[in-house]
Amino acid sequence: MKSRHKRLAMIAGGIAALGIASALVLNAFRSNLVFFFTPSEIVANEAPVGRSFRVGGMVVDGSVKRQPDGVSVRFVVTDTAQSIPVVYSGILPDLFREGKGVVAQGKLGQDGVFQAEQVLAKHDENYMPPEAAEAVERANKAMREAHRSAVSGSAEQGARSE
Amino acid sequence: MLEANEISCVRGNRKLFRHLSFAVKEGTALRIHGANGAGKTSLLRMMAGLSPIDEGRVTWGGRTLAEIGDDYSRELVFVGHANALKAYLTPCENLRLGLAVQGIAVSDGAVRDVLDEEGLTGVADVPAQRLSAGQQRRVALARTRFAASRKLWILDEPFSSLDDEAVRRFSSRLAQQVANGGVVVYTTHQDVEIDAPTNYLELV
Amino acid sequence: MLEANEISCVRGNRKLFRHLSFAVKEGTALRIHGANGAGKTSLLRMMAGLSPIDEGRVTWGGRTLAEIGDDYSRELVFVGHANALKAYLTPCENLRLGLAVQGIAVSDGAVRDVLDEEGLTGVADVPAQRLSAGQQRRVALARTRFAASRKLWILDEPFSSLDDEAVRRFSSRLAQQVANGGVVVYTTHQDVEIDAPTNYLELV
Amino acid sequence: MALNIWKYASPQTFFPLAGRMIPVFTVLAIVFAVVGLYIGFFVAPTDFQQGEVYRIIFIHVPAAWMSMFIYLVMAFWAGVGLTFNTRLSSMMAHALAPTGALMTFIALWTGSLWGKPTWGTWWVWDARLTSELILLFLYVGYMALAAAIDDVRRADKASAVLALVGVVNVPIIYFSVQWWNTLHQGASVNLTRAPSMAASMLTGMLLMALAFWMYSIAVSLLRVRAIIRERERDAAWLQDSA
Amino acid sequence: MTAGLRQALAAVTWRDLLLAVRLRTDVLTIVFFFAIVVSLFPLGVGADPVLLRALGPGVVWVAALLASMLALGRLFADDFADGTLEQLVLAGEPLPLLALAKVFAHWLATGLPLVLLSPLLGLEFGLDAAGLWVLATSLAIGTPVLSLIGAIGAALTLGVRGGGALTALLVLPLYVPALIFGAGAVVAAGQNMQFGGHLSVLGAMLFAAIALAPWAISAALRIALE
Amino acid sequence: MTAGLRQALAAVTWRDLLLAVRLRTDVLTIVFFFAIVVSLFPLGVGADPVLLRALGPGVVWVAALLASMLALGRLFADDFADGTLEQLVLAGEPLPLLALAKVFAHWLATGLPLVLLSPLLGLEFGLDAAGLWVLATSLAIGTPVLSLIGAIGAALTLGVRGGGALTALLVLPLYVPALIFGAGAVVAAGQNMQFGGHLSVLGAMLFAAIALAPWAISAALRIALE
Ligand code: HEM
Ligand SMILES: Nc1ncnc2c1ncn2[C@@H]1O[C@H](COP(=O)(O)OP(=O)(O)OP(=O)(O)O)[C@@H](O)[C@H]1O
Ligand SMILES: Nc1ncnc2c1ncn2[C@@H]1O[C@H](COP(=O)(O)OP(=O)(O)OP(=O)(O)O)[C@@H](O)[C@H]1O
Ligand SMILES: [Mg+2]
Ligand SMILES: [Mg+2]
Repeated sequence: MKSRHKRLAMIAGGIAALGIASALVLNAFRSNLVFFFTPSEIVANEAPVGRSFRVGGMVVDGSVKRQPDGVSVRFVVTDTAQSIPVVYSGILPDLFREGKGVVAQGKLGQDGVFQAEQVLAKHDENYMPPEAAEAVERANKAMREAHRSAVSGSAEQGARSE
Repeated sequence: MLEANEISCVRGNRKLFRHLSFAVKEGTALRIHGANGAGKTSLLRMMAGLSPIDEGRVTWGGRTLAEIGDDYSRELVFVGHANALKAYLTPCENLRLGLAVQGIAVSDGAVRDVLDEEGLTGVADVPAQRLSAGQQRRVALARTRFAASRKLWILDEPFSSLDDEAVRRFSSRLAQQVANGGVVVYTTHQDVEIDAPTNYLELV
Repeated sequence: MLEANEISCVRGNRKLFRHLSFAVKEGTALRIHGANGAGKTSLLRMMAGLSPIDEGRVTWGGRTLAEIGDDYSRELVFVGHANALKAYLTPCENLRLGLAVQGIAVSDGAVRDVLDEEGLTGVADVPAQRLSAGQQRRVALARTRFAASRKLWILDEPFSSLDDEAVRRFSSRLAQQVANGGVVVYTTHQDVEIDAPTNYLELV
Repeated sequence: MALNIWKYASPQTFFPLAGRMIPVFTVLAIVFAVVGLYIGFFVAPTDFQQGEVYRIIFIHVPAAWMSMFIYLVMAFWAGVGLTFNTRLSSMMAHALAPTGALMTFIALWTGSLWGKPTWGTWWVWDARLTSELILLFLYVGYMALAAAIDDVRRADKASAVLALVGVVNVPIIYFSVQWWNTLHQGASVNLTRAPSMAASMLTGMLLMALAFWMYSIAVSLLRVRAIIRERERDAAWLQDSA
Repeated sequence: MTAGLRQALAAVTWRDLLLAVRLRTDVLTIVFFFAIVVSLFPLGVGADPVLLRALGPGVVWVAALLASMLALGRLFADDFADGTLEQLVLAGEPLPLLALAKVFAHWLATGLPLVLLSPLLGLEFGLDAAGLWVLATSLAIGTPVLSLIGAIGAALTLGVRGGGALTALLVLPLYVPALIFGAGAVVAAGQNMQFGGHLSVLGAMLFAAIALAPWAISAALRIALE
Repeated sequence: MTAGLRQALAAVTWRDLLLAVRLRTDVLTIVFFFAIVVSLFPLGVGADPVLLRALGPGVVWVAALLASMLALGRLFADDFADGTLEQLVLAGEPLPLLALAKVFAHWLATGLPLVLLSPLLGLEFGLDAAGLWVLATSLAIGTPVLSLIGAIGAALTLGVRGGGALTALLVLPLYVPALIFGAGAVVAAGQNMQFGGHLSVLGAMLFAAIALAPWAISAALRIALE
């Protein structure tokens, strides 16, 4: 074999290896790679017990309650299909609002209540003045109502687009 | 056979040589002369394909080194200032594995025979690290014993550290290689002449 | 002045030399001959106090090396196979700091003058790493220029890699040092003679 | 820009050209920055969810974009220098690195400044943030390697190999928010769909991005000139003495 | 594959393995370092068992990463200093493949022992059987990735002063993804969760590294010799 | 102290500092290595803030230990390879003092920057002001100890074929107390407890090391040259 042929063979081998690599990556994206769970997954017992992980979802409207001790708060996080109660004691971020995205890090208690050590606000990629936001919100609400009656909740969808 | 065409070499801010051209035919040797720091080592490394040739070109059998690619190395024996011995392997292992990497398969027996002839009988199984400077050089040069079929030998100060007898032995081997149609390019500061048609190149 | 008394040297399972005795007087040189691997380097390192002397004894001015201790080093210049240059310092810095470590204070100007005389003008401020083999050897030998007052010079193959002119220059410096009452012990495989009263020691 | 450089591939001819280009890009950078900042801080409305804090966007996003873009350009020039042995390309790559590192640092810094009020934390170890931090380390590694090798040609080539190896990181940064669920928001500006951003906000942000871009070109050219001056001085010195 | 190439690859691998056997204490040092770093943590952090169980995968992986980085020092430096590297470049066979053979030998000598030792060290942190198994598997896939990436750094810093630390600076950022997915797999296994995805990504990295790293290594080696 | 000795010590120190300055990237590299290793841990261990706060002191100390160990690799190796070490031994001045000067220069170049950087890295793990201050102080006392002990190891590994494992065996047990008391002081400060005792012990180690290590180093250097 001439050195040129060897080089070609090597390149072919390299490309084959890269092909395998891509296949493996595609395979991997079918599973959860970060310790981030939606309420649906937690309800389906897919989340770890006794270890710290993250929950992501939307804070349910009207669910935020200061606890009697004055420091902790209790609220419910939903992915529109399922929801999970969360307790947290500490300072909430400014952007923590009902109806908005949130990411909480902590452990799931035996009682099914998520004990958060850290609560982070997650916002979406929309930037607009408040007036526009209101208009959009009104439109969305109408849409969501329609949607909810049509499809009875696809958990993944909810989590990803929140 | 080996031709250099208008090559130049710059190191740091020094131009070592400029527009250097020469040709070596089959069956001749080229001895490169020059004071310390003249650029002999730099030139040899360029011809071996180790350093890039920024200006001008070097050809072997009419094709540039880049065109020939890896196949050029298979016509070449290069012995540099460094001996290319692994300190913790014995001369025997060093030779056998070193040659195998270069695509030359040799048996253990053949290697031992050659080491005997090179006066290294007693130390064939001592880690190379323990050998004296001259013994190490002998092992490095012993590689050439298995490479008679390779056309081009490039040797940087092959005789350094060798004692008189070893110098005599190796220089007559070089003469023989040239007589068989090889091309030998070498430098040395020592007063050794090879008994073969020789061109001289003086670097200043 | 320097005397060896019945010293032996064993390396691995080889006895390099046994019951070796010799004496070198002030104002003479000792040249050690021997084939590759005969034990020249080993002997020089023993005399410099770098390797322990297992059998027999070496004395300087009548006292053994152990008795003299560190003061022995202050009468000594040793140049081994290695050049003792820091690759990233320039020849100028290498010389000045290297000499200071040995207790010899020299000015930058003096160093530059010497480098000029050794033909290293252009590279006095280039990292030593970049110098050619011979240029590096020259810098290593330039240390001796500031050590004329030291009585004992031990040199292992000082002429290796040097070009003819440098060999001539350094061998006449050795002759001068001997003429001034110094003791020079050296080895070389090259065909160089020092113009000074010389004893020969043949290791076999 | 690429065309110009091919034509002016030798340092000698590029040097004066760069000298003439610098003022142009400097002026452009200033103009875009002034207009962009004006729009950003006086014209663009308050955001419906973040309020005023969101205005960090006018620094953060341009810096984040440039940090990735400069890396790609740097790797490109490094690769050209490696394969075609053109001196100027390697110099371009070296000149870009500090600016790229600066942009990365600004993105990280403004990002965490922004994260505190919005997310509620300075830092989380998620994919976007981590890969951006790796980008900073790659820039630093590139510069350290180039500086550690005293032979210029070797330094050029060795650092080029590193720059090319590091390219895999850039798509990871960019797509990390899609591939993994992270705190960092997804793209607001996307070529495949309409921007999810009010027009005046978007205008301000794009103008600032242009300003950062022009600035990067200007300082890189300045640095290329410095590099050329330093490397060619040796040649001039050689000609004088030879 | 031609006979000459096969023979050259075998010789390269065999020579390095022979040297590793000759210098077995070097290999032991790496393993020892790995064990010590892992065991230092409980000392530096305190002995809370819950804390330790949470730390385990991360610490073992970080230690493996540091050990494999430490081992890089020897990969090309000796060959560079003694002239063997010149002869390798002049072997007349494709340098990327020869480099791959060297990395393979290096991994056999310094990576594999870490893999074999890891379950023992995992025990120190109270990992369960499944966790230990996944730890070893993730390291078995991950350490070759580390060796391949590290070899690029080692080759780039040949002959450069500050070699060791500079290598670390170049290589550690590139190690990060392997670390995240490797340790992630073990953590997932510890929670009885899917870890296949993590291992898939590691595997992808391995194949990508095999495809790409040899070219970078061989380019870097040639540059070092210029 | 004679003039000759003073001059020799100054020359040894100055030469090594000059070498460090010649390639200032060297120092930067050690510092970056330190920073990167510290930042790796959160990646391997996970982002749990409570866990991170507990880890902080231990991680920073272990990273400093590794960085200073990595930096030691070349302390004598270059001198050994290029023949400078022979000349040092033949300097005619007490070798323990010359060795001490070398270690001092080495610490100035590679240890001190770690000390100065440590508060910044401590911030990453959420240490408070008192913790940061104690962290820096403990490293300021501790890193010279590491350098001195490490230098013994560096000297022993020269030449001796299997030096590696022996060194690790010899040096690491001596590193461990420094780690325990160093990290311990920081942990204590974090809990508003007395940390003076820990620092005193560290100080005692420093003086003991200054008194004893130079002899061990110089003996090891002589053995290496034989
Ligand atoms: C240290 C923390 C942060 C880092 C390292 C970081 C990094 C980046 C990077 C690399 C990009 C460019 C990639 C892209 O265009 O998609 C980016 C874009 C962006 N970032 Fe960040 N970021 C950080 C924090 C934040 C925070 C806290 C916010 C807002 C609350 C934010 C908002 C944005 C926005 C709006 C974009 C533009 C997205 C687009 O339109 O493409 N970032 N960031
Ligand atoms: N960065 C640099 N700056 C200045 N000069 C340099 C630089 N790098 C190399 N050089 C010079 O290039 C030359 C290289 O010479 P080379 O090693 O080829 O010489 P040589 O003819 O083999 O000498 P010797 O007979 O001593 O072996 C030396 O003169 C050296 O000083
Ligand atoms: N462990 C060992 N086993 C066997 N032989 C050994 C061992 N260590 C050293 N030797 C031998 O000891 C000798 C040392 O020789 P030395 O270096 O003193 O020779 P030299 O006379 O300086 O030779 P040269 O002219 O080649 O420099 C060599 O012959 C070497 O093979
Ligand atoms: Mg030469
Ligand atoms: Mg000798």
